[in-house]
Amino acid sequence: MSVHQSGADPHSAIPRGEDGRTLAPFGRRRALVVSTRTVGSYVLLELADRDGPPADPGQFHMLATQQHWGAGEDERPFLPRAFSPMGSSGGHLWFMLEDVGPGTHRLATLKKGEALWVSGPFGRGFHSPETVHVEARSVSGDDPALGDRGGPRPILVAGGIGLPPIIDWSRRLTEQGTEATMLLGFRDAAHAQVAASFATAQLATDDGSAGHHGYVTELLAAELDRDQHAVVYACGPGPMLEAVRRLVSERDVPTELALEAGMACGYGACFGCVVPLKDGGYARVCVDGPVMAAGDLAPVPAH
Amino acid sequence: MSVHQSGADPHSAIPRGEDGRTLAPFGRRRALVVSTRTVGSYVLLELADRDGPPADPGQFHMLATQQHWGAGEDERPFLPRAFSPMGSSGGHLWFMLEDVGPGTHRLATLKKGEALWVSGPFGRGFHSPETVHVEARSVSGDDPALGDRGGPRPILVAGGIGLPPIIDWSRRLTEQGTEATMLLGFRDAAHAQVAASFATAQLATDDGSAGHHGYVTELLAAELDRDQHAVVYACGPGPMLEAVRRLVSERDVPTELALEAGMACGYGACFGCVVPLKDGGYARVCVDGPVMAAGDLAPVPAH
Amino acid sequence: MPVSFCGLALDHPIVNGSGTFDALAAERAFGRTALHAAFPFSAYVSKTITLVPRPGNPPPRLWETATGLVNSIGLPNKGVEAYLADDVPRYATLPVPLITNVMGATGEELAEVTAAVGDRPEIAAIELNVSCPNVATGLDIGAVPAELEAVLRRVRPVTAKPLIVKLTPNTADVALCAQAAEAAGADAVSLINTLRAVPLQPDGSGARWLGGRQGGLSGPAIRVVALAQVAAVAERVGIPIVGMGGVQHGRHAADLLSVGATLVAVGTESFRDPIAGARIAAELSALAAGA
Amino acid sequence: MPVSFCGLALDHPIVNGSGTFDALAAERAFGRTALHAAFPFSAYVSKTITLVPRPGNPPPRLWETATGLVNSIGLPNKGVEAYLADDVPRYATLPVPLITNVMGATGEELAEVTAAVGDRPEIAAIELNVSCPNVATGLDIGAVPAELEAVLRRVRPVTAKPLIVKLTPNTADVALCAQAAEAAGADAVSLINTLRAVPLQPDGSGARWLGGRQGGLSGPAIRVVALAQVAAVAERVGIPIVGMGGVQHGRHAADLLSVGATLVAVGTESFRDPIAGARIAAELSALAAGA
Ligand SMILES: Cc1cc2nc3c(=O)[nH]c(=O)nc-3n(C[C@H](O)[C@H](O)[C@H](O)COP(=O)(O)OP(=O)(O)OC[C@H]3O[C@@H](n4cnc5c(N)ncnc54)[C@H](O)[C@@H]3O)c2cc1C
Ligand SMILES: Cc1cc2nc3c(=O)[nH]c(=O)nc-3n(C[C@H](O)[C@H](O)[C@H](O)COP(=O)(O)OP(=O)(O)OC[C@H]3O[C@@H](n4cnc5c(N)ncnc54)[C@H](O)[C@@H]3O)c2cc1C
Ligand SMILES: Cc1cc2nc3c(=O)[nH]c(=O)nc-3n(C[C@H](O)[C@H](O)[C@H](O)COP(=O)(O)O)c2cc1C
Ligand SMILES: Cc1cc2nc3c(=O)[nH]c(=O)nc-3n(C[C@H](O)[C@H](O)[C@H](O)COP(=O)(O)O)c2cc1C
Ligand code: FES
Ligand code: FES
Repeated sequence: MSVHQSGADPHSAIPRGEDGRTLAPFGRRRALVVSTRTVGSYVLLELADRDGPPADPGQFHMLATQQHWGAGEDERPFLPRAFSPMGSSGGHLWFMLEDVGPGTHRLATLKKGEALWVSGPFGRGFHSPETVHVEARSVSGDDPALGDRGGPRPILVAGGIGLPPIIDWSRRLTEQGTEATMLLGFRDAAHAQVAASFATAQLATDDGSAGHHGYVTELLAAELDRDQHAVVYACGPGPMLEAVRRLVSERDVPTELALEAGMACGYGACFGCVVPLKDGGYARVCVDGPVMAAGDLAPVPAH
Repeated sequence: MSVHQSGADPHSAIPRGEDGRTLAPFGRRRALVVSTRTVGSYVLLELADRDGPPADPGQFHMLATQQHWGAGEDERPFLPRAFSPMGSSGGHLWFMLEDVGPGTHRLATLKKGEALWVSGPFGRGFHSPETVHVEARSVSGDDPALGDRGGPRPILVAGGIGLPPIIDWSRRLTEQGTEATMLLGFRDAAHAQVAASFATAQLATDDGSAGHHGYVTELLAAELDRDQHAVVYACGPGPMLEAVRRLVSERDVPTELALEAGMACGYGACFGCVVPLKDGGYARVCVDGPVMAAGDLAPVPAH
Repeated sequence: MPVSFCGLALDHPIVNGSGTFDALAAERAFGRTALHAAFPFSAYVSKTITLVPRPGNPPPRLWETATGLVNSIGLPNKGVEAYLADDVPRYATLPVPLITNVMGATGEELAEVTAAVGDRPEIAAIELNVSCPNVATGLDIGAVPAELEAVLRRVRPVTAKPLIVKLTPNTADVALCAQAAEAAGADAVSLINTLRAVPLQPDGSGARWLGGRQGGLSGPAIRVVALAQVAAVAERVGIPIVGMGGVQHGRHAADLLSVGATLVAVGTESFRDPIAGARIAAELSALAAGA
Repeated sequence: MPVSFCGLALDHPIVNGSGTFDALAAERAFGRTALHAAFPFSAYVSKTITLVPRPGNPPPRLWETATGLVNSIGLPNKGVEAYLADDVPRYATLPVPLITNVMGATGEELAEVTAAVGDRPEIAAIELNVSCPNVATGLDIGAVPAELEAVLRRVRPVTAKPLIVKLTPNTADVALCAQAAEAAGADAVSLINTLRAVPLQPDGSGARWLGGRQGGLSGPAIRVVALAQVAAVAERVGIPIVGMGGVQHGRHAADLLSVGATLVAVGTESFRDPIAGARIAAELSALAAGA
């Protein structure tokens, strides 16, 4: 595995781990809601997290509200919930949430000034296109396939609520002078609304109410037809990631998937968040991932 | 036991039980917060309870908030809580609360428009001075001791948060042309503040910061010295009720005590809310009380 | 959702847990008419009755947890004679069949109470509470399969009425106990009863809170434990099961049915909502209709 | 609040529950320096190790309840050989003593793992997880006092290190099991482990949620059950007790100590708050100072 963390901000003094990841402060800390906004089917949440470092794109935080976490209709949540920021800088974190259950519901109804418990950033984020390419091909950094553009073209694929880390990653790539191809899939136009600001992204919806009528993996297949030397980054629900995994493994495209899994702790303590590996056994999504090389994975479970 | 419920409103069609108590609608119902107000150490809560009948003074309701009941600091409350209204009419209920734990804390922080689950009115309320006298003395209704005032003088004794049912009962007595002597005991002036509107009441505080310096039972002893034919009604914490019980049993004064007990259900289902009886065994405060003849009781437990 | 249970035709699968709904007290609180018009359960299970009257435990008897209740009620009851004389005629006017729950400190005593109850035509079935401790071993009779079987072999012949054995959950393998009950001729088993629990005074003194020193945990906190035990029993016995433990919604009842229960009992939730049984029955039937 | 336990001098009474804190993963997430500087526990209990490597159960492995967690992790571990070679040297750099938790499918296997672990000077004490089911009876070895005693008599002689027996709570009378452990030479007992629990799919299909089919309930939901079991054990054995189950605050730890525990382990709460152990130790010491 690579020790290069391509998201690294060179002039920062943020503590990093041996594998380059941004380390989380030990413990949980209070953060306040700065703003909330509803866009289509999603809620955007901005937190002031003065005591936390900015996250590497693809890392995640564990969130719980300080008040009334639980005791709603079904009395959950009890444990904190994992969310990847769509951006983090200057002591602020930006999240995008979908209300799919009691935890996200509570978070989606937060009001300005309310307090959360935050821990993180946790896990391993995305790696640079060069790193992913070199790792996957087991070749050296001056592989001619890297071309003269300074590296393979990154294709970023997001399905639904998989969007936040993809946004964060695309912004970081842009900052580093790399333009990524963005392919975004949603259920319908209401969900797709949040993508309006990504003018250059290609859109697909399951019901055809916006963009391409069909799956985002169809857009990916078309892109890969056009470019043999791409590197793929994808985040989304299990079935979508599994479709991506199959496509890229058939075509042997270097790919990183940002996985989801039910989590209790977020920092490797419970062994609850596992995904099966190609060579047998399991990896913990929270410490070994959430970003993992597609080539290392067995079929991705639906949940 | 008497089947007269002296609190009865003669021109109402409210269903009453065999023992005269106002029956509760079967089930629990939603009620909305109309207003809240803090007075000294207490919170006054007004609910719109369109589907509930007015309570007999001394009856109680079980309350729980619809949202966020529990999952605070210690994650309780889980069960509803018992409260005696300080007034009920026209589909409104007035409560007075002291924040002593997670349930009362949640209720004390309710805001206008928030919803509660309400059941009740439950239990047996206060009985008329005549009834209490006749029952206690086992004499007929034309006992000469009843005097020419139409009945014995009611002395109402409240300790702290025992005030609400005492207020309700004094109002009802006044409506029926009987003026009661009111003796109110509080910890200190901050708690006594809520009694400011009862100009004619005698006040005692434990710390002497308002009214008589000492226990309200000292005021009661003095009143009983003056009047042999009084009937006593008392509500307050266990130790105070026990002091009243001893005093009135030494002097053989007909007395009703409105008891408290930890409750799970409020309607006789759990057998959890018992107080020991003089003749052995236990009575359920929620169906056999909360108002009980002092002469039937063993020493009142502290909780 | 009509259901047949031990020969009883019931309107729906929701009954009450013994000791969690007092129909006579509910008449006093809500009125007889209202209670009978909307009786929440398809059969009424009365609180545990013993041979001689018991006052129950000294207070406090209740301790609340975040999602449960610890009780130490101590089985207060007027004894079987007064129960049969005073209460049964009144329960007989309820719009649903009556199931009487009984307990005895020994097999002998249990047989005696069961026989007395078994004589009464108003009673449709008998539930045996076998959670009382054996004086010799200190273990609950119901926790030791062999002991349980021996007791039931003594009790089974004294009545022709359906016998439901209420198993204790405080055991190593509840399915072994259920098999013992089945072998001894039980017509059904019911579970779970409360989990042994000890709350302490909140003042930090370390003293026990409950007058009865220890109690039993019920409510949502034990729901997944109930599912485990009901599922384990269903895998090993053929007789019907009354499943209970933390049921609050139709979905929870459906879950117990799906792992093998025939009836579902509602206990603690009735304390929060007096008509919880009726609500849950309605939710269950809506789920069934939707499926 | 320094405390002595099985000859170990510990800074305070709060340790972690086995399998609920992975010090090596925590180094990756928080950094070695930060973790070691503020290590939350006064001793570190490592996750259960077995003779041969185990992958653990297929996902899903977690189910959340209102105040608890059901896990079906399935004891994934690299096997004792790799544990001793790779992990123990790293654990040895932690600022606190290391307690290694081991398990075996038979008494033989347990003795073998214990012997291997017992050879290592870095390991201060050994915790025996005896919750594995006996193939013959289907019951957990640890649930049957006689069987437990026989297994421990086999294991006890293989090491001179302190042996802590982690009892299963899924038994009729945990105090009998504790007595058996004491009789067989255990230096301490720890309890409670998780309560057997079965969550179902939320879709109403009745299918099981957990990849491992059944799991164990931990967290605040079981706190009063833990108090009952620790109190029952303390009344019957003289060896020290590590009490655990649902501890979230100093008050909960104090309660376990007051009914007879010498140490208190924190499990599930560490998932909600990575430094819960340190917070609870501080709260406990504040309570002690105030008392
Ligand atoms: C690394 C990572 C990053 C993520 N980033 C984001 C993000 O940026 N934005 C976002 O909206 N979401 C994100 N998620 C997903 C988010 O964490 C989940 O949607 C959230 O945890 C759901 O919690 P809930 O309480 O709302 O719903 P729950 O009901 O707890 O969870 C829904 C899922 O859990 C299952 N489930 C239902 N009941 C239970 C139960 N009792 N116990 C266990 N599982 C149950 C359901 O089958 C369903 O699939 C991320 C997840 C991970 C792991
Ligand atoms: C008939 C009746 C009428 C009442 N009327 C009023 C009223 O008008 N106004 C008013 O303010 N109050 C009234 N009360 C009292 C009120 O019901 C209690 O103050 C309330 O239930 C406390 O709940 P809590 O959650 O705030 O505090 P809790 O902490 O639940 O209760 C405080 C008491 O319970 C004990 N306790 C602590 N923890 C637990 C636990 N986990 N389980 C069980 N017990 C515990 C404590 O020792 C303490 O004494 C009345 C009570 C009764 C029975
Ligand atoms: C307050 C209370 C009293 C109970 N009394 C009895 C009883 O007398 N006999 C009995 O067999 N079970 C009794 N139980 C156990 C319940 O019938 C039921 O088995 C248990 O509460 C689990 O169900 P629940 O979680 O829905 O409450 C009682 C439970 C509670 C909470
Ligand atoms: C996710 C998880 C994994 C666990 N793994 C182990 C284990 O490997 N070995 C063991 O003896 N106990 C294990 N336990 C049990 C805990 O050590 C502890 O006994 C139990 O969780 C109760 O404590 P708690 O309520 O504080 O979590 C595990 C518990 C959890 C929640
Ligand atoms: S969430 Fe606990 S190990 Fe990953
Ligand atoms: S509160 Fe349940 S019987 Fe009185």
